[in-house]
Amino acid sequence: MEKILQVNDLKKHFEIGKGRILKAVNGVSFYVKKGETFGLVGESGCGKSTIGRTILGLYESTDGEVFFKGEDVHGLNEKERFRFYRSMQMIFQDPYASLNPRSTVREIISEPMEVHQLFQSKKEQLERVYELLEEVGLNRDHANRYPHEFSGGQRQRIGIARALALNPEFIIADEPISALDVSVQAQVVNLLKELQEEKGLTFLFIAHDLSMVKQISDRIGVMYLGDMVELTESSKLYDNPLHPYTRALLSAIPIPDPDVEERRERIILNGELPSPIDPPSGCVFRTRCPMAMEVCSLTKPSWKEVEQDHFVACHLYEGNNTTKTSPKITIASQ
Amino acid sequence: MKYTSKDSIMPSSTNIPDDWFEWEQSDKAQAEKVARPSLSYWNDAWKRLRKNKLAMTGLVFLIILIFLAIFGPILSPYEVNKSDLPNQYQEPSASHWFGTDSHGRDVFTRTWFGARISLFVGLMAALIDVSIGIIYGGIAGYKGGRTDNVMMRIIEILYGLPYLLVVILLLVVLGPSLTTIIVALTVTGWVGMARIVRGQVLQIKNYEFVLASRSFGTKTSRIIRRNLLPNSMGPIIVQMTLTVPSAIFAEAFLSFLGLGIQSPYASWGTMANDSLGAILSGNWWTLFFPAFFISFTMFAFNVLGDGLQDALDPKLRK
Amino acid sequence: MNKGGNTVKKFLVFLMTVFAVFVLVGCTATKDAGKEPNDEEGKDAKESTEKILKLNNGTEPKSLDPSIGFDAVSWDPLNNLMEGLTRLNKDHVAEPATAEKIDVSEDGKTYTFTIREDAKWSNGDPVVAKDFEFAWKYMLDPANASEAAFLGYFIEGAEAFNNGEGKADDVKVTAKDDKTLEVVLTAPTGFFPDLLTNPAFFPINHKVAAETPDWHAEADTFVSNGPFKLESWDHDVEMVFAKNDQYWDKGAVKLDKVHFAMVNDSNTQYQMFESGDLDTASIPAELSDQLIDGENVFIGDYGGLEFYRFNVKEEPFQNKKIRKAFAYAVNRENIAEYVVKNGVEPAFGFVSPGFKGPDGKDFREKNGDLVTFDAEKAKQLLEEGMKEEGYEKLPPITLSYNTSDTNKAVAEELQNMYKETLGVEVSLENQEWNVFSEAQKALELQFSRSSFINDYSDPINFLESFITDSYMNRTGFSSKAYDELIAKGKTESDEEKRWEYMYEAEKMLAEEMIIMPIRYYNTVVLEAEGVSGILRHPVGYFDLKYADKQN
Amino acid sequence: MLRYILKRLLIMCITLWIIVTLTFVLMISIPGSPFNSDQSSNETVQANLEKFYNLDEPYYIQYFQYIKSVILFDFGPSIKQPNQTVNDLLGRGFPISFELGLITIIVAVISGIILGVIAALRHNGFVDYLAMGVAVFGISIPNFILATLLIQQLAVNAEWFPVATWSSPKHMVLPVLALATGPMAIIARLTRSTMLEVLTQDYIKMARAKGLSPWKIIFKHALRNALMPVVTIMGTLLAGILTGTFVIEQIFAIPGMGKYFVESINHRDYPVIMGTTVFYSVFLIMMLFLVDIAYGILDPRIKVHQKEGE
Amino acid sequence: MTNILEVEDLHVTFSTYGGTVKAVRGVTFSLKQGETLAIVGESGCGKSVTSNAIMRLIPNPPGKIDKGSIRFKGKDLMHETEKKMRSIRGVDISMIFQDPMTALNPTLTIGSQLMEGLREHHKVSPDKAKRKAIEMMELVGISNPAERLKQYPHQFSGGMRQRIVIAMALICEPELLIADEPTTALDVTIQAQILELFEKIQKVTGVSIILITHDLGVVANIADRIAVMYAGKIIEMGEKRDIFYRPQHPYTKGLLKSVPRLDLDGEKLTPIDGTPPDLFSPPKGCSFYARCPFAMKVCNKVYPVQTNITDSHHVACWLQDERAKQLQATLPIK
Repeated sequence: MEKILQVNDLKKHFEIGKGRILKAVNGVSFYVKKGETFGLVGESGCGKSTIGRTILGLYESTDGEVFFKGEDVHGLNEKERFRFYRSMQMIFQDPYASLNPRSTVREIISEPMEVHQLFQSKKEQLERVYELLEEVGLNRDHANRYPHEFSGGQRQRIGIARALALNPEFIIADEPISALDVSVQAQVVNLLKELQEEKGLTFLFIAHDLSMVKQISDRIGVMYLGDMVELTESSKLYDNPLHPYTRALLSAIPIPDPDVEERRERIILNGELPSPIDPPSGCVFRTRCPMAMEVCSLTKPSWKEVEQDHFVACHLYEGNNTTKTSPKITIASQ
Repeated sequence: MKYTSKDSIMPSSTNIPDDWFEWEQSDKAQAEKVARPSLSYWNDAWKRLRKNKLAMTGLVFLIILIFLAIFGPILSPYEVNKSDLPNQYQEPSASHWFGTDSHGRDVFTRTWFGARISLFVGLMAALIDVSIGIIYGGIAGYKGGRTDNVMMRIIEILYGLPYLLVVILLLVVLGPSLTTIIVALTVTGWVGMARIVRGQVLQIKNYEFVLASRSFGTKTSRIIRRNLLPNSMGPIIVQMTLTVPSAIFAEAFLSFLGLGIQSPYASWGTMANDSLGAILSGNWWTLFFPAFFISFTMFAFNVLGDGLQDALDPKLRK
Repeated sequence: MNKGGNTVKKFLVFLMTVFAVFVLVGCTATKDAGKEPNDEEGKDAKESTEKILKLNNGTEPKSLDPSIGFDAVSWDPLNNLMEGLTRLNKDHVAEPATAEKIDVSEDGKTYTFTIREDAKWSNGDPVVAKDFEFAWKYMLDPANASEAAFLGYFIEGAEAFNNGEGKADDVKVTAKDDKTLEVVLTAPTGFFPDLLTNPAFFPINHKVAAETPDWHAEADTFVSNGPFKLESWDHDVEMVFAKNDQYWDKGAVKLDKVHFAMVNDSNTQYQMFESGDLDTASIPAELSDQLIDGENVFIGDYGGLEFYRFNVKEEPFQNKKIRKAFAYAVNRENIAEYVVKNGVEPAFGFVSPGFKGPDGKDFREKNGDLVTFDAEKAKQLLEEGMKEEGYEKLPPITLSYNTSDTNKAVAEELQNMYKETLGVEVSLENQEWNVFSEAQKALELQFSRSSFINDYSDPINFLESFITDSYMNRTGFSSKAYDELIAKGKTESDEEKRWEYMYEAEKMLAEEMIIMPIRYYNTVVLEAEGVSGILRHPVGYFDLKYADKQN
Repeated sequence: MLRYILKRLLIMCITLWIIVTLTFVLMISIPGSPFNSDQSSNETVQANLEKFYNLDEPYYIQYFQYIKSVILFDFGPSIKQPNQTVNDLLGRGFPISFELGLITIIVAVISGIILGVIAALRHNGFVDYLAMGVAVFGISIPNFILATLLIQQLAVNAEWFPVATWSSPKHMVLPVLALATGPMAIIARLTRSTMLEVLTQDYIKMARAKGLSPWKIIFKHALRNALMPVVTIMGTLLAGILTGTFVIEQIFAIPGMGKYFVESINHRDYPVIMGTTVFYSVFLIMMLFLVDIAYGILDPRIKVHQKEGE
Repeated sequence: MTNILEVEDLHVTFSTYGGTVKAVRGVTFSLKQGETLAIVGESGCGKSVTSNAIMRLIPNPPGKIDKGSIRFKGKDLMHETEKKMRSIRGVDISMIFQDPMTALNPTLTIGSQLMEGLREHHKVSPDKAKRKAIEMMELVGISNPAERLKQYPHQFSGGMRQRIVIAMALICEPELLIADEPTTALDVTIQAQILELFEKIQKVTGVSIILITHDLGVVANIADRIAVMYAGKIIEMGEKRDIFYRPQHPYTKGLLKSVPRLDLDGEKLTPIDGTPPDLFSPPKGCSFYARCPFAMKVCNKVYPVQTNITDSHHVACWLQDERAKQLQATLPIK
């Protein structure tokens, strides 16, 4: 399948004064195929949202390339960039903060259309707003209401309608469900799925919740502290997680089944995420890794395809160690 | 446990007709219904404000004040500046409701002429403060970083300059007039507003909806116009309600320094200042009425401002 | 919510009551404002046998260096600390003081002063002629930039020295010996002894000044030769004078101490008087009606005039008749009585009352009323004037005054009067003093407020202001005839004649009406019970030499 | 930290330089001279005076003289009071004004905070309205009216306090009262609104859930946070009080420096104008700087040297 | 075992500008000594209000406990004086809030915030308080406690802060701990740590816990009993396994189906459509009526009576009515 988006060694560093640099994204490469959903997971502060924003150009990248349909996105001139927004859109995390509280739903949804002057007449534009509202499961009565009158799930659907307004091919969904109640999360995820089928959309789905990402994604990349640590197809990631961080992440997710839960052994990670201003040397995960070796602090593990379509960056899989299955490791439960 | 007795609860259900136990088509629209009546931000704010008795008192008072400023002098048979020396310092009476002043002029008439000037000065100063403040604060806040830093230093410099020197220079350059007073009041008056707008913009520009707007290529000017300003409006309006009375007040202070409104016209400030000796002499009415209306206007604007602050504060909205 | 509404109502009522009570009590409680100073103060004073008079100097004196302190706030203290060759007596006439004897030469140009043997400085040094020579030359030295220097121009060589063309040695002030001072004037000057009462001509202890050039800056180095000495000087706060035991006439001095406070707010100083913190006070204008007729009020002349200058270079005041019309349209009695108050006299002439001529008559009385309120005449004059100039309508007129409450009140009243009597709309403009004063000097103002306070006790002091090119002219007026009259008025040695010239000069002013008198200044002082003997001269400074305070 | 302070100092110097320059330009552009008075005078005298004070020099030389005097902090003698140098005047007046200002600000802060806290705790109740009424009243009444009123009522009529001057604690009561009312009102309102906001914070709920006494919650948890905005306005408030002392010092005959702000300008006493302006600006800038540091101390989240980038 | 807490027919309302919100509309439940009760429900269902009401921490105005009784160890808390309540708060009943970022006072050191509760209630010496604080810090797994007592909240990460909040809640050794969404704001790996910590603490101290959450997965492991709340009422309550394996209420069922399960493949999420009702004007009948796939006429008209499936399993749903059971054959949705 066609690679609609290709990200090569993307870096985004923020200067936070006095020459200190926050390395939010530190050399990440991946691609997204047309029509698929690529999931990007990791804990807060791992740089996943920064990637999304950098791809769209809300942040200037420090280094690396982003190709969208073969075109270098960051090399676009102003006019081309303006057109580029029509093919790539974004859904935001916080349904409360991402809608202008002083605008009606209609104004919010029609804003991108107005900016891009999609319609000549107000009437056509309004029709389109109604259409979009219905597409996301709301109705036209809602058009003249204000965001604060809606529940979180409804607001997020308004945000989706806005993202769809320009008929984009590619949508970056930046943690669209993490601020929602569990029961509502499913609504939004299902809606996104339906829209994808209907319109052939491509999603970059950013989340910290692996279980939901698994539901929706075809392939998943796992990030930790600005680095991509593992990337593979969704099912493979669950069946055969290679990176210790991925495993810890998977084991941490609660399963709504008391019996399963009781049997389950959890890998409890020690400590907290280190500061991205002063990340650990070598492998960034080593400070919390239950299997850290000496080499981990010395060199950064390379980004390696250990089996087809399964990439990982971990010293456990360096050199001859590239077996199909993961090495037997005993995890000391805390 | 209170849940034990099954019988104690069940009987009620036996009263229910059997045919109520029938499937009903679930209505999707019903499930998405938004029950609350639709209210725009301003409608809602107005509703809140109306419930605030104190703020409404302030508002009503201001309306009466404006009404009187317009029609008050018409009610009076006296000319505003016509002096009648032998009749000076008449106590309030049926013929002179607020008494007469040192020139024998009718204090009632002068009070409402003074109201016109005071309110005009206050409103104009507030308007100018708002305009400059929005532009200055908006730019400083939106650009941020070095620009912001330099712009804030300029404000510091403005504070450091001897204000009186500036005012005198203004008087020399522009000549004494209403315009000069308004300019003198706004020379540093806009700073407070600029700070507020800057603070608001600094905060709001990081909100996701601004990012969202940028995410489809919206131009900066439109973002400021459509996103930043409407959301800063609450504090701006509140600040404005506070600027009006403080401008009226500052004008009174200028008149204490002798830089007030041109004679023979008087603002409340000059009237009060001219009659300061009334505290000693017992001609209380010459001081009381202008001072009372300054104070009450301050009061009215302030309670209205406080009320608006509550009414416009998005934090109280859920 | 209902409850809330009630509280609001209650609160509003409360607020209004508080406000009303505050202001009402504040104002009405003082209807008896003229009450006696309270007794407590008297008790305090009884405890000590010292007689201490508590006065207010308003502000810190500019300087107690007699050559530099050229303003009222310096003169008052200086006149009581020091003494010149002459001193004004109880009838406001200059008589020998430090000088025992004054000899005038035939031509009236050379004065020889003999200084008292017993004249001493407060440090015990004798007062010598050299002290005067030193002081006067010090004043005239351009390097010292004395504002009073021009007063010395009557002395030969003084002007040249002061403007940098001459030398100190050429100034004809000579200490012939310790007790003899000879002064040669450029022309006979009948009022020279009067002039000498000005602190600018006070002596400086030249020995002390040689040792301590800043002798006058602090109390501990200050030496005086007058009735009092400077005991302490807390800058900006208070000066304390004590009786000077070295003073030649110390027997006449009754007070032991004088405290000068520096309170620059007319309400406050009155309130301090009321509370007994001050023994004298001026009357705030608002209280005038209640207080002016009290027994404890001293009202006296004060040599000065408030007037308005017409700018004769600007339309329409190039026309004499229009100027006169404006002068006749003013009801000065009303302004004095209702606006300025405090017992001031309306000015129907230019030279203020209080100058006695050689015949013992007051200048003012002798020369009579020169301008009055006459609406008909004013209207007629205006009509004529306008016809002369061919005006259909008067050009716009702006009346300017320097910012002050009283000036404003007067200006507003003038505006009213012009509208009423002449039907002329005059617009008002107030300016900050310095701006105003510059503009007036530069003849940029059309019709502007002025005042004149005499520096010495002679009408010429005022009249000479309006000679051509005088620094004080500021009207654009220039008349050879007037200049000549003034020149004669200054140099004529026959006093009778000299006064005639001055009468004529004043009449000429009235005829030309380049300035329009409003009112004379006066001195109105509240004096606490028991205070007596304070001399208040029409010109300048008060004298505490004979003052007393009974308890 | 040291680097930060040095940087701030450099910025202060630049700010000060601009202020000095602008003040100079203002001074020479307004008409008038220090020697205008109703007293008689003549040209020679005026010329001598101008020469004496170097006012006959070209402007650029005068400008450099001022710059020099600012650097040396020596402004020479006052023109109005030639026996006094500007430094004498400031050295005498400032301690008194500072004392008055300091007592005022202490009174205003303490009473303002108490009023604000009480109002916030009784939000929308009678006490709230009362406290805010007092506060609004405080803002509403011009201090020159208040001062005269206080003297008349409490000094002359009631004889509780002396009328004027500045010599004993008793003398301080009325001027402080007159001067503190306005700032007190401002602080009270500010405290109330931030207090209301702070009281809704989770950590207050947490403190209540811990069973802490209301006083402990208010003083330890709420007030400290509610005071931040009060601290931020403190710099400008103090500067305002310092200039506002003009009126009060005049009315109460307090020998502070307040009068120089106005009188030096009225008299065109150039050295004093420059001296007070520089002194005031330095004071103000230092205050703003101290406020920044105080802010950093009160709020551990803010490291002072990080603040510029906010 | 004795009931440590009994809540009966609790009603809480909030008066706002927009009208009166009936946040809790008759909640009844009890808690046994040493037990963990989970209260599950979507945001706005009244679960937090219920917990605040137990602590008598409803801000009044605008909130008000209209009626009901709260008995803690037999004492009626509803009628205790405020002073008495203060001696109960933190000592007998403690509370943990949702957002650890805001629950700590940013201007006070951790140490002083930890110790103040202890010093307030037990009047211990500063030294002793410090020792106890260090002990608690160790208990919740913070290394270097003596050092860290001097630090400020902003110097801690979110997970650490939540541990501190827990330590704070436990320092006076309360018998009941109310945890209001203690993990919602945290990353999954941290959530796992915190849940682990709860289990440990209960083992060590025997404290009874009320855990409030919107995530059924979270409670599968930790809870003994579960109460499901919807629109201000408990609609189903039972032992953990009753709720997970034998849910009776359509809402409970929906909730379970809308949560993705990591351990199962290919299962499609079934979201609960729609949005919870506005509590300004709660419906007369069953509040779930509008979203219920099994809604009957009666549901809109009369609030369902409580049915006790077993002694410990109760549900409020008309489907339990005999007459409804006859309808089962004609289920509208399979």
